[in-house]
Amino acid sequence: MILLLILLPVLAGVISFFIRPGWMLRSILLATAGFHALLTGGTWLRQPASVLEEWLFLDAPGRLFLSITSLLFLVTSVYALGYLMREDWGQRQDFEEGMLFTNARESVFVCCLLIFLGMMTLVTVSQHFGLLWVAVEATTLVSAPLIYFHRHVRSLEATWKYIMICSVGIALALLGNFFLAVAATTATGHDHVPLLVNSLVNGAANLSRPWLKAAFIFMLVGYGTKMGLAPLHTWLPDAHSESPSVISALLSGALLNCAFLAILRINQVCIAAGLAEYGKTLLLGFGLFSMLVAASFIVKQLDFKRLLAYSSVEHMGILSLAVGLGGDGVYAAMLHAINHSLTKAMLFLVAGNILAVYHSKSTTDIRGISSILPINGVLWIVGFLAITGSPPFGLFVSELLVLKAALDQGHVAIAMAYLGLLGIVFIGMAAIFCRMVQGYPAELPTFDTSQLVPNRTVATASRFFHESPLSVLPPIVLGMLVTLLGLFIPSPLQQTLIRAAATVSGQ
Amino acid sequence: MGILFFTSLGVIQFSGLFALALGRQSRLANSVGSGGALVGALIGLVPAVRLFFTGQIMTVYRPWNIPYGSLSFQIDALSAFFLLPIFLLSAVCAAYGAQYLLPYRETKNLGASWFFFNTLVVSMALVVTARNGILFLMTWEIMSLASYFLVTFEHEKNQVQHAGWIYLTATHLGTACLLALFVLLARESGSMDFDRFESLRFHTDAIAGMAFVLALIGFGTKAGFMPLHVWLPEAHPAAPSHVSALMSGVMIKTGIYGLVRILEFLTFPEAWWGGVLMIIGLTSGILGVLFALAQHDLKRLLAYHSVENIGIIAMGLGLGLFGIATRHPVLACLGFAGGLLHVINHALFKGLLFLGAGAVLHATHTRNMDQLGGLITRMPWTAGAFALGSVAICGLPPLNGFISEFFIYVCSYAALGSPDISGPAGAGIIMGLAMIGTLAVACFTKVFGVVFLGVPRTACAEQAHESGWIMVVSMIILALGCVGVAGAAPWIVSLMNPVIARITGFSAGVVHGHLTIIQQPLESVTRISALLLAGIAGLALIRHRLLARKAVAQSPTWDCGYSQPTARMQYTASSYAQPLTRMFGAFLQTQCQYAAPDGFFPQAQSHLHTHTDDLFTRRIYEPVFRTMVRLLHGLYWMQQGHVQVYVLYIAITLLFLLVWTL
Amino acid sequence: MNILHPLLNPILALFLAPLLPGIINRTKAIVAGRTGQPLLQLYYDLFRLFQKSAVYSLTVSPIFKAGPLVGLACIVMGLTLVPMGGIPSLFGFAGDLVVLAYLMGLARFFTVAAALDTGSAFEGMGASREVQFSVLAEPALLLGLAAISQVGLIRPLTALPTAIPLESLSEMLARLSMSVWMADGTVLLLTSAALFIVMLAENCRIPVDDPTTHLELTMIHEVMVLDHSGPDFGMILYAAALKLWIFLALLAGLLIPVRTGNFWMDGASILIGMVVIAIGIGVIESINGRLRLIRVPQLLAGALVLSVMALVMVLWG
Amino acid sequence: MKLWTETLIVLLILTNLKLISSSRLSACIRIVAVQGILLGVVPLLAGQNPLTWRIASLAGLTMILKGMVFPWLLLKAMRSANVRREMEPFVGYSASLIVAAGLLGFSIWMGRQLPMPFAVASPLITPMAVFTIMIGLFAVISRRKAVTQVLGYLVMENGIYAFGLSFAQQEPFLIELGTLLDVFMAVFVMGITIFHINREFNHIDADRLNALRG
Repeated sequence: MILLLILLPVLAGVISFFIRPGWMLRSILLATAGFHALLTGGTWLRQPASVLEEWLFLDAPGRLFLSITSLLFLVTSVYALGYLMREDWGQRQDFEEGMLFTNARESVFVCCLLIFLGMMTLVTVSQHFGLLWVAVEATTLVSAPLIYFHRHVRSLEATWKYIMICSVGIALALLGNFFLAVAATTATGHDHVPLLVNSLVNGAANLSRPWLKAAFIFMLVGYGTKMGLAPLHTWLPDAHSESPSVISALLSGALLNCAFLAILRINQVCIAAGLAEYGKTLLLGFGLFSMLVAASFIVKQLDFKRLLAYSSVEHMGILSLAVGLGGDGVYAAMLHAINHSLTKAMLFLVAGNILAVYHSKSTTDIRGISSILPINGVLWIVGFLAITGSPPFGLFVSELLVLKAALDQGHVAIAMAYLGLLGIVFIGMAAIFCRMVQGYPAELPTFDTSQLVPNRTVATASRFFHESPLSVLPPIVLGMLVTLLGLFIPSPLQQTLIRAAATVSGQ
Repeated sequence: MGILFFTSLGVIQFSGLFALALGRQSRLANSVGSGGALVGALIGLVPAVRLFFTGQIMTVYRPWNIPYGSLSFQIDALSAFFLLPIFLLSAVCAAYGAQYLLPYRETKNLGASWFFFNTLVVSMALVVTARNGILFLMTWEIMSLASYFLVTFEHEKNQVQHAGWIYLTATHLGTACLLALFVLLARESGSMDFDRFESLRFHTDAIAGMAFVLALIGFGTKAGFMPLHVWLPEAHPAAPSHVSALMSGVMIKTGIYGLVRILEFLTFPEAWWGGVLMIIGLTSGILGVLFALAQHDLKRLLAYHSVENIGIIAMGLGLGLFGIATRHPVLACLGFAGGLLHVINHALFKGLLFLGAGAVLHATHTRNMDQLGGLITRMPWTAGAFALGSVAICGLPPLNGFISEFFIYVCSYAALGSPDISGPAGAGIIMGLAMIGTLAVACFTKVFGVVFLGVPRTACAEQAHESGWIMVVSMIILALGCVGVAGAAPWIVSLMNPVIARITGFSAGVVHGHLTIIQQPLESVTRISALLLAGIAGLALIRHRLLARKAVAQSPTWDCGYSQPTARMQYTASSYAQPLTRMFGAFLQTQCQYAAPDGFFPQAQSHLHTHTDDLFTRRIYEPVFRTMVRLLHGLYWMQQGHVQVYVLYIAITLLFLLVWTL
Repeated sequence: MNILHPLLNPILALFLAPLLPGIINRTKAIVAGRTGQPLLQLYYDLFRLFQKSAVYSLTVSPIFKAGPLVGLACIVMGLTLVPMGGIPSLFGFAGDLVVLAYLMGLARFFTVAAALDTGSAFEGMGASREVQFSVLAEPALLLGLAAISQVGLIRPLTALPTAIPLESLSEMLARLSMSVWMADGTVLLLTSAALFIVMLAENCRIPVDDPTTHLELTMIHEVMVLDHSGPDFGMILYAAALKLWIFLALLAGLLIPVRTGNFWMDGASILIGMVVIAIGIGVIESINGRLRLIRVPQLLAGALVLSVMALVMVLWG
Repeated sequence: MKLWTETLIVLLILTNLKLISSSRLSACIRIVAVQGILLGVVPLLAGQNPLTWRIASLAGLTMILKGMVFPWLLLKAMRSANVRREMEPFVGYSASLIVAAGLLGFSIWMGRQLPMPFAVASPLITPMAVFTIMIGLFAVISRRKAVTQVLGYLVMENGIYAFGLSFAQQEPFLIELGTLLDVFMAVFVMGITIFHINREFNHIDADRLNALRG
């Protein structure tokens, strides 16, 4: 079952590389996504057996992150359906700099997307650090063409930075793996503990402390680069702002979590080896610094997709902080990961819709979304409220629990900094989001002029912008899920969350 | 009892949803939304009122699949005391709003507006009944958000957008403190349930003090304690008037509720708590009314008056805290009773005044008082109701505002006799209250005089007309409420026994014993009020007799011989307030733009324009925010676009961590 | 004490109040060496005014007509709360001093509203000044009374008094016997000075306001009632006289420490005191000029400071 | 054995120093090729285990990929981009050497902080690997051309790989192979990107790719 989960998207991806007709590609995409989601759902009913000598095993945190990934992929692939159908495959003009560009081939897009899914699945089920590393590296490589889908200079620049920075980061993580291997080698130099999470946790007492510490640093920095912890996050705003919104949603919602999972795994080993305090300090530091950096870039941010990317940095910071705090914080981190993924994906999808109509990413120029795109306007505001942790959305609960963890552990200064930074982010985002939604656009977006009748007035303009179901339903579904999580956490999920928290905090 | 309560909430919420679903069918959505709110709120009044007669506390507890959450509600005396104005004012504002919003039916989505209005009502009711920290915070924040969307009803105006942002920011920062507060309480008690908080006895003063300060900031932001009040003068003018009335009348009182509820958990208050609250009360009261005096915008002025009245409430609560801390149960009972009674009174007259302001706005399309005048002949009902509200808000007898201030006065005079710190506190409050009272008189004679009396200054005032009957009836109901509370004052005291007992933790008998002290004076006040009204009637009769057989002449106003008086020569709001604004110029810092007439026959138009910004916004918040933005932008160098630099960050991080930890 | 005794003050006031302005004016005339108005001039004026018809401005509303009624009714009700030294007031109760001050506030509200109703710039000007001065006068009044309420109390030495007394004006004033004066004389003098200034301001006397001036630009109270005529104006004048009575009665109660318990003796001493104070006002008016408007708040602030000092002395002295 | 190992280590360090002090790109690529071949020798020398077919094949594959395929790919990219020299790097060549000396010191410090828990061929292997990684990072940071940055990345990978081959041989083959494959893919993807950059911008100056900021 686990193998099927991985191989299904990979194979589908490989097949789709050789297919030309758009409709076939789209149906492969959707079918794979659906089937993958079904399989993932199946893992909730029946625990899949471990395969490859326990290298692949779906434990509670893995299942949690796999489910997020699979769900997001399904939702975004429905959105991608509409997106790909809408996309103009010929040469067209870039709206920012006015140059001509084309898209990558649709088959390349679908192929990479599906392999991307396969690799993320692999990350979630890998119990072996080496394999985990391979999977994370593979996600970087397959997502690069996705970011460079619109073939223009800015996306190219973003792709280059993405590859360069993430590769360097991942290389460091590899060194971390080797350090871990050294740490796991016994004094004779011949016998060693296999690099499986469970084996390492069980044999933690025999691990060499300095090497484990070094391994943790390298993995933290390495995977932290991928996860987007400041100051290693620098690729994130570029890649998110220049890639198609579907991809941004997946990067933010699924990929970052995968890197987070990798950090959790090594942290788990550290805790077992008695280095809990050491790991906590680093995670706390990274968490707070990420929040600070994100906050300072969110305030008066001029590009709303970059804004969302910085918001991801902020939330990765919260996740790191929460795990660093321990106690309730670990549970909160698990819950927060779900909530953040759903909300951020929703926001990116809505951002895609806004971008498609306004042809601008400027937070200062866009006005009156609610007057011409009423559903998207509502979704944009809902997303804003959800991502900033307002009730009744899920992030409220998880962010509150993080605060509780901080105060329970007696970290008053951290709690204050956390609240203060959340407050700054809220203020900054409120200023931007509300202004975007409210009022009327200064001039109507002129993209599909055929849909507009002459003498249109601003007040009646909404009738001429069609909000297609494929573009608004996916974010609506995500929004409803995140609202539901704020009001009620279903029992199976609750149990998995608790077990996941127990696993990653080494109990 | 619980069923009735939840039925009422259900009716309100579902009618809101239904109105939302009706969406563009504005007229229908309008009726459904407001009708549902009206009916639901009236139903909701029943359990609240019944509690005072039966004394039966309603409790509902359900587990909730949210960490530390439980669906736990309770209507006790304190909740019921706040539910009364919430439901009453909601019902009145809903009815009023139905007519008020009709002109917007073409341009606005009224369904959405009513959805948020009804959500606001429901969330307020839930806030004052929630018995679990998570539940409380959720309903609290939903209340804030619903009111935010109501404030931004006319979101196409830049000013409204700005006001909305300020409100959202303020309320969110306040909530942040509340999060910390509840988490702190949960840490001490091990649960988020209020019942567990109650069993908590804070022996560590530091923790209790911290909780008090957090509550003060968190709830104070919503209530509008100075200097946390800055959102009020922005949000209230921006919101539609029935919403302003509801927000100013009851929503900000949920802040008072929260504070009082938290005080109930913190059993052993210290004297400095009372001192802080009292100083806040004095500051809010005096500065609130001063800033009100300097305003030209009718609704902004009323918003500042909310700050003032919250200040009066804070003084009452501060005295109450003093009383508990220094073991003077009389002070505790009278202080809390006065503060809480003022909550209801303020809800009534401020609701009335905002509805009146709305009627004026509806009729003249301007909030600038200097463009109005003479409306009393055009809108007699509105003018009458507004006059009554003005007298009430000034705290003058024979209306309800006086009753609560009387409590606080009596309490302060009583405090004078005590040898400890309560004495000076009482003296401070007497002086503050006296000053607030006279300033309020100055302010409301200005409002009433400039808006309703004299002759119209502009065409928009000239063409004004009386509002629709629903709006008028709504105002009259609130006006009757003001009179009713004043008339029933001696009986209301006994109704407040359980409320005060709940807060102070004294037994009902003790509270009753202390509150009866004021029973007899209140009866006297009522008697004097009645005699006063009779006296006025008698004098009117006498004058009528005296003038009966004589020819009563009419002539233009005596203008000291000037031959061609125009309406523009009347005293304006600004000129009326000028002596006082100059006297307190150090606080108000009114900015003045003045172009003097030049030469014997001035050609260029001369003009004078004064503007009084909020002192705290201008001197504290704006500089602080600017500094924050500048500091945060200090990190902009991080993201300059050079991939080499980005890799350098990775290298530096790595080296730093290695050197630091290895 | 006889149940009828408390009626003394209201009844005397209703009949004798118009005499007080007469006394002041006579004093001023004598000091200035003029013949002056007759002592009973105000009675004649009132009589004439009540006989006359009224002229109303074209712009006014019922508020204008309500102004004098409310003003007079409030002052009359105020009378029932004022004791004459040791003789209790008619309706005294704990906290009645607040009601007294606020009744005057209500009267002010309606007088000012009536002034604004005419739409005249001059009346607006007067109204504006009236409310400005009251902002300082009223705290001075209430704090001064607060100081009195603490004079002569047996203050508990323990930190926890079992009951804190709530008193009426009558009880407060009844306590001010000679012995109390001996003990707390400074406090009472300070308070009296403060109340005296408040009285001057509230009753539009020099140096705050000049009731005899005819320059509208400088007037305060008189300018507010420019448009009232006939019975309305009569009521206003009568109310003003009653208000003066109230303040004089309070001041006399404060300054004359005759508390024999004998009704006639106490009453007479207070009455004499009132006449003396009225003569004093006349003398002050003769030898002082009206202050510039901008200086008036300073005078009133001075009164406020006096009250605060009195209170501080009585609380910590 | 130790002699050979240490000779190899010194050679690797020297290649690193040479790399950051030369301005001609083709020379740099050649140095990296030499480093790749030297790296292929590491598993043959550093391991304690007897030579197995696994290690031999790994060594062969390393030599082929790192010593031939990558340099060839890069040379091709360089030619197509028509760049010959690294002009005005952020850090000059002499300064680079000083920095390199500092990094060498750091690497030796780190080697001392992390003593091997078991017997090894030479205590200098860890410092050498760390130094190579640091030089790689330094090249990425201090050089302008995209090609040079890829070179830097490759050197960094070489360092990691050297470490892995020396000490982590117990780890299954899959990891090593996977590592190699990944590096291969990375370079491949980077090469493609450089090709695109060259096409879109007519230059491959990575530092001029700075439109996205803030």
